[in-house]
Amino acid sequence: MFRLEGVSVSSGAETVLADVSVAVGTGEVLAVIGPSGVGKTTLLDTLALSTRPDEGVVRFDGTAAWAAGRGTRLGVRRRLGMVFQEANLFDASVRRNVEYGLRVRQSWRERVGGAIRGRLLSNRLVGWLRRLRATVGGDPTAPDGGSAGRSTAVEEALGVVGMADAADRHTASLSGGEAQRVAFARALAYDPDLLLLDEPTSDLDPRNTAVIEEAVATARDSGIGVVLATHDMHQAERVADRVAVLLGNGVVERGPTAQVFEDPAEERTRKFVAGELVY
Amino acid sequence: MFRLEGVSVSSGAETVLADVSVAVGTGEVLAVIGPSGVGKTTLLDTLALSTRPDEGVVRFDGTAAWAAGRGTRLGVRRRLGMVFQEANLFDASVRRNVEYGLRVRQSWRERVGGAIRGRLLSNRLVGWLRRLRATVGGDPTAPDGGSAGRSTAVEEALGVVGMADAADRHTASLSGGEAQRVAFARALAYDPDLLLLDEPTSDLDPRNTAVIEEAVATARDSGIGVVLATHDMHQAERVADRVAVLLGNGVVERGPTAQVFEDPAEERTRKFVAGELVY
Amino acid sequence: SGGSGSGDGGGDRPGVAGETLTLTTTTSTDDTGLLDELHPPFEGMYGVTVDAVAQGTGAALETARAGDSDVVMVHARSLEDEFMREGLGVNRRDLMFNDFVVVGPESDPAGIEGMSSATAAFAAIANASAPFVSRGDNSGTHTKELAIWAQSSAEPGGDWYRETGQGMGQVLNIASEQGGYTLSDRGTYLSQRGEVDLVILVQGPIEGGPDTLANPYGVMAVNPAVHDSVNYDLAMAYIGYLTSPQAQDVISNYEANGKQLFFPRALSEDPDFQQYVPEGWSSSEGR
Amino acid sequence: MMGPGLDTVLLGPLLVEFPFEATYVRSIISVSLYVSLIAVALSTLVSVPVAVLVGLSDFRGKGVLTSVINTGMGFPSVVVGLAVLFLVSNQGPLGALDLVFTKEAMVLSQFVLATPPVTAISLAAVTGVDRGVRDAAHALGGTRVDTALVVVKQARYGVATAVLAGFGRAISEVGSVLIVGGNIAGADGVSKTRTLTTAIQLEARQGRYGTAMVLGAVLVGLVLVVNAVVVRLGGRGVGG
Amino acid sequence: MMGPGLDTVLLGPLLVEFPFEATYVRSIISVSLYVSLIAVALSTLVSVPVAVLVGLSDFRGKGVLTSVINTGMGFPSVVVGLAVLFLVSNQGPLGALDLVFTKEAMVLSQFVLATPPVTAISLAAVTGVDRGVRDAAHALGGTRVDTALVVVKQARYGVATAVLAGFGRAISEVGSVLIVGGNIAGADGVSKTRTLTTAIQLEARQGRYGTAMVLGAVLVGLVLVVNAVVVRLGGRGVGG
Ligand SMILES: Nc1ncnc2c1ncn2[C@@H]1O[C@H](COP(=O)(O)OP(=O)(O)OP(=O)(O)O)[C@@H](O)[C@H]1O
Ligand SMILES: Nc1ncnc2c1ncn2[C@@H]1O[C@H](COP(=O)(O)OP(=O)(O)OP(=O)(O)O)[C@@H](O)[C@H]1O
Ligand SMILES: [Mg+2]
Ligand SMILES: [Mg+2]
Repeated sequence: MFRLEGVSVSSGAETVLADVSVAVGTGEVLAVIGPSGVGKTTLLDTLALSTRPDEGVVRFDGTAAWAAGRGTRLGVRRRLGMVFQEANLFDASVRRNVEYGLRVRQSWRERVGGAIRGRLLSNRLVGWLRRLRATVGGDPTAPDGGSAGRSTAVEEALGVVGMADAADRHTASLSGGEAQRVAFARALAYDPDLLLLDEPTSDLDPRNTAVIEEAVATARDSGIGVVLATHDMHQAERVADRVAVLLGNGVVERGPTAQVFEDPAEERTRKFVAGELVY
Repeated sequence: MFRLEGVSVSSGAETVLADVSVAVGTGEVLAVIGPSGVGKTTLLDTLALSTRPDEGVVRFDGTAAWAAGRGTRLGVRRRLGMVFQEANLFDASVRRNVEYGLRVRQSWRERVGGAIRGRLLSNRLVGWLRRLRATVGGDPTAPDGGSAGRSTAVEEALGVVGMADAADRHTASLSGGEAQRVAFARALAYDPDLLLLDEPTSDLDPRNTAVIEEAVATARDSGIGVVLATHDMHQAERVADRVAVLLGNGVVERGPTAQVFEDPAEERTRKFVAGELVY
Repeated sequence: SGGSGSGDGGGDRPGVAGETLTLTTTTSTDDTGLLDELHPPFEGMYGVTVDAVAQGTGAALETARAGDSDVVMVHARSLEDEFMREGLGVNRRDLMFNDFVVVGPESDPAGIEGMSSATAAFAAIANASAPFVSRGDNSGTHTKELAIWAQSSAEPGGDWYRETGQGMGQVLNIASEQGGYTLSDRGTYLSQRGEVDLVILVQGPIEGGPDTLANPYGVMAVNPAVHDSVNYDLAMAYIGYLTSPQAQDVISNYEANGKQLFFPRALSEDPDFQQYVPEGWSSSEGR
Repeated sequence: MMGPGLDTVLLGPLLVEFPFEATYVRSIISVSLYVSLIAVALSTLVSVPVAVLVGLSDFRGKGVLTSVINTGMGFPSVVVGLAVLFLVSNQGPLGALDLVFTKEAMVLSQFVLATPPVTAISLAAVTGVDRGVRDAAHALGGTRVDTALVVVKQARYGVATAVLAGFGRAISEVGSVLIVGGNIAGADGVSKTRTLTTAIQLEARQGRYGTAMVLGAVLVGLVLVVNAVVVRLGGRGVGG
Repeated sequence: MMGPGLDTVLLGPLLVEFPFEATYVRSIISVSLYVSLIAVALSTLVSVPVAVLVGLSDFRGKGVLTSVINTGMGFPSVVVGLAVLFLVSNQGPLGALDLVFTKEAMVLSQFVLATPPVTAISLAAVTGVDRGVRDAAHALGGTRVDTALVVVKQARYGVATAVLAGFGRAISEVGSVLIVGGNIAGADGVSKTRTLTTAIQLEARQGRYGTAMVLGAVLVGLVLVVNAVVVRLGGRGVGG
């Protein structure tokens, strides 16, 4: 269970979020909707422990993250997958990007080994090392643990978004939508417990949007909690279990999806969803 | 009348567009739709003279732009307004961004004068200069030409997208949707003849989307040609006069909006619009 | 003589006031501060400026060779003679002298203290393989050092002999840090005595040591027949001033740390004097 | 070397009584600043356009050119000094201008030394500018100059660092200014071509380490002031 | 200084017959490379982490700290040389280590000189890294070290330029290595602490400009090779 409790965030002199509380459980999709500039991204950043709130508590399974030590927070972040509003891909190959989450979760020993196997050593040298390992008592045919597991997960995650063929391309050459799909694969690859999605299909055509939405549903069904910031009301209706509506500086309405869309408690919610809200 | 005639573009070894022709007249909105990575952005870049096609002609009112000199192309670019898929804002204030197009269309004399008045000189010094100008025979109360006209247009363009209050903010502090709206204002401010819009509402909520769509309609009605790359079929239906469907390496279907959406000649078009196309 | 009237300003100007004389000299001359005493009277006399450029001996002569200076003051007789022989200099005059001393650590591992012969002292240092720090830079001092080695029975070389290729001050520092011997001009040694752990072990002629350790300074004008851009008239005036009783007085009165650094030489009864004579001229026309 | 100050007893490496007359130090500082600032200003005028030109275009041999520019950062100052000396010397191609042992010759050699670092670092900064921003500057109707200005503005922090690196190199450099300038000061203690660095070297050569360090502190203080001013101006520029 | 080669007649400024024995030149090159490469390697190890640390955090006084780092680019080498000399001289705090006039002391002074430019330029490069990429590295589970590695990788072109600038400064510098190293060569022509720059300076002082230029060309060639290797490695790194 992941939650914000009475969180206030300001940037500069401006208050962005005031006394906001939201919670998302495992196996649940929470959609956060609201107009441009209301604070959806800020809310997700706060959940991701990237932004420290001025007031309030960010709680993960009961632990107040900012009151705990850096190690605890690292542990929390390691349970998160995040897709940013902008793709924010690293200037490297698609594979390196999608690997990133897995790589940083490995020990240095595994990482260095993987790097050497993957990049620096020629096949001949690898064979030589295998034989050496065999001589000193190991099993030369054993898979390379980390590295092999890594590449399987990477391929799988890229397969989900239809980008498996692009693994060796450099991110600079991706189209807007392709970049967004790679960013989704990157957040998925290491099997997080909480998925934070900031407008994950904003640059995608209907078919690719459906693919991402299916992936979200699958994640939810396998017990992953999802927070989805979106301006696409139809998308929220399609995938969310619950909806929180941000207006002004806080959550003006929350509840099961059907209720919020069909029978909102607030007139402002109805207007916003209908595209009529002038603020 | 702006057109691509038999244009082919490749990036690296890959052919992105092969033998593509499209045209957009004044006072007309052409929507370009197609799946992620098909080449919509590439097509817009080609129209904007940012990408030089391997083959084919980019023609503006009869002039082949790449066969003409650099000066001609600059003249063409000065008739264009472009909103990129990513906001691509300059690292400066919102006002400086929206001013950019106007500024580069001024003479150096006007620009330097405007910069001095706007930034370097204190009010006292400006007053002093005014008096000096009066003494040597000018009219001390005359408006500052360029600079004043500039700021009116900037304020107006920002007003259209509801960002007038943000003129003095730095672009780094904008939310995703705010940045997109500023980018739209930037393309609008200098009153172009052709507006190239690459997913201009991808990060916007329904209300802001409606605002942009209204602005597009107004532009069209005042004789501006618009090319709109979008993955939002509803948007295409709402604002486009004609639609071109990109699939594979080229335009598989084109025609009036209603015809393409309701009675497509190609089965693939129907499938794509319905979000069923697997490619 | 051959080059008269070819000075920088030409003969049509009323005087030399406002002109600049460029002097290249060695760092050791400049470092003593003597030039700052010598120049103001000359500058006042003619209303001119002297630009003193302190360089290595070789570089000072090279600059003059290129015609970038008007007059040279160095202390490396063999190089000066070569300069004159090549016809690059005119009117070399002996100016002053001081002397070299052999310095080393107080402990004096080679046991050279009080020796009256520099060659013997060098031989003893070589025999003891005691550290010896050489300028190694073809300066006047280095030239002298090599001449002494050549006269001595010993060969410089091996681990104990270190070439530094630096100025005298730095060499004294290195010798001090490494507990080594070196050959130094007296002026630099005196001005740095406070900072280094070195004592004079073999004196030069000023304090009764051997004449081999004398260090004469000469001054030469650059030949205007080679470089017509040099300010020959002013250079000659400068040499005339330096060798006058007035300047020679300044030299003999100049002290640092209470010690006289230079001894005038230009007014001796038998003044040393070289004149450049273009080839093919009869020797009687030389003056 | 100034008469009375000369024999001042040095109390310790940094606890020196300042042995110079104010005019002497002032004139040295002004020569240092004159030479370094002009040289760096000229370098900037050349380097930044070159960096933008190279950085924004793709051509065969760009890697080689970059290596050559980077190599310039390792030009030994003595060699540059000698090269400039050949140029301005009496018999050199610029001999007629009579530049040997003048501040102008020093500006020239400092210019040669400062230009490679300013260019290389600006190039790195310009290369880092987001491609999309460049495209925007171009597509929205900018000329090549407009685009270049936008790029330089985006890279302003890096470019400012480049200029400061060039300034640092110029003002701290001793090898070339010594050769082409000659370290000349009048007998009245007014510097003609003596800079802080050549004065420091002069003191160090004579073993007067204390005064050398004091002059060094003056130099470092000067650089700090210039840097603070540039950072200040740069900081103000961010908003615009 | 090398017996027979010494008196070789100079034919002209660049048309010299090379007057050195190969051992002499080889040993000088190896001292130059040893000192510069080790110093720059150490500088890089210190500078890049410092640059990342300063670049990625916000704190009061960051502007001042940046100015101070930039100021370091203007440290006069003679002063740095003197400071290191005090440190390592017999009476100095490190006197017991017997480092005066050794390559190790030269490494120390080169380290002091190279670190500010490497830090300042890396800092500029790191500062230019897109904020979103940093956030991604952090949010996707990276430790501070992981984030730093991502940032350095994004800024690799700038960081490489920083390292090359440091290398350029170290290998071309003459003031401090002369003071702390002493420019010592044995009578057999084997360099102990003589570098290419101090050898060049030695030739120049003697007016042997031609040989100075030849050694200068060797030095520039060396730098070019090192730069080409770094650019090559950097170029390969881009794909990964
Ligand atoms: N620099 C490049 N190098 C290689 N391939 C590139 C490069 N730029 C674009 N591409 C490829 O060209 C194709 C078209 O890209 P483009 O950006 O035009 O697509 P798009 O239709 O705009 O897609 P999206 O809807 O995802 O923005 C894509 O497959 C993309 O990967
Ligand atoms: N660094 C900053 N400095 C000042 N204001 C900021 C900063 N970052 C964000 N803001 C402001 O905070 C508010 C919330 O921004 P946020 O990005 O969370 O909005 P959002 O709901 O995600 O909007 P969008 O739908 O447009 O992405 C906006 O008004 C934005 O301008
Ligand atoms: Mg947002
Ligand atoms: Mg696109």
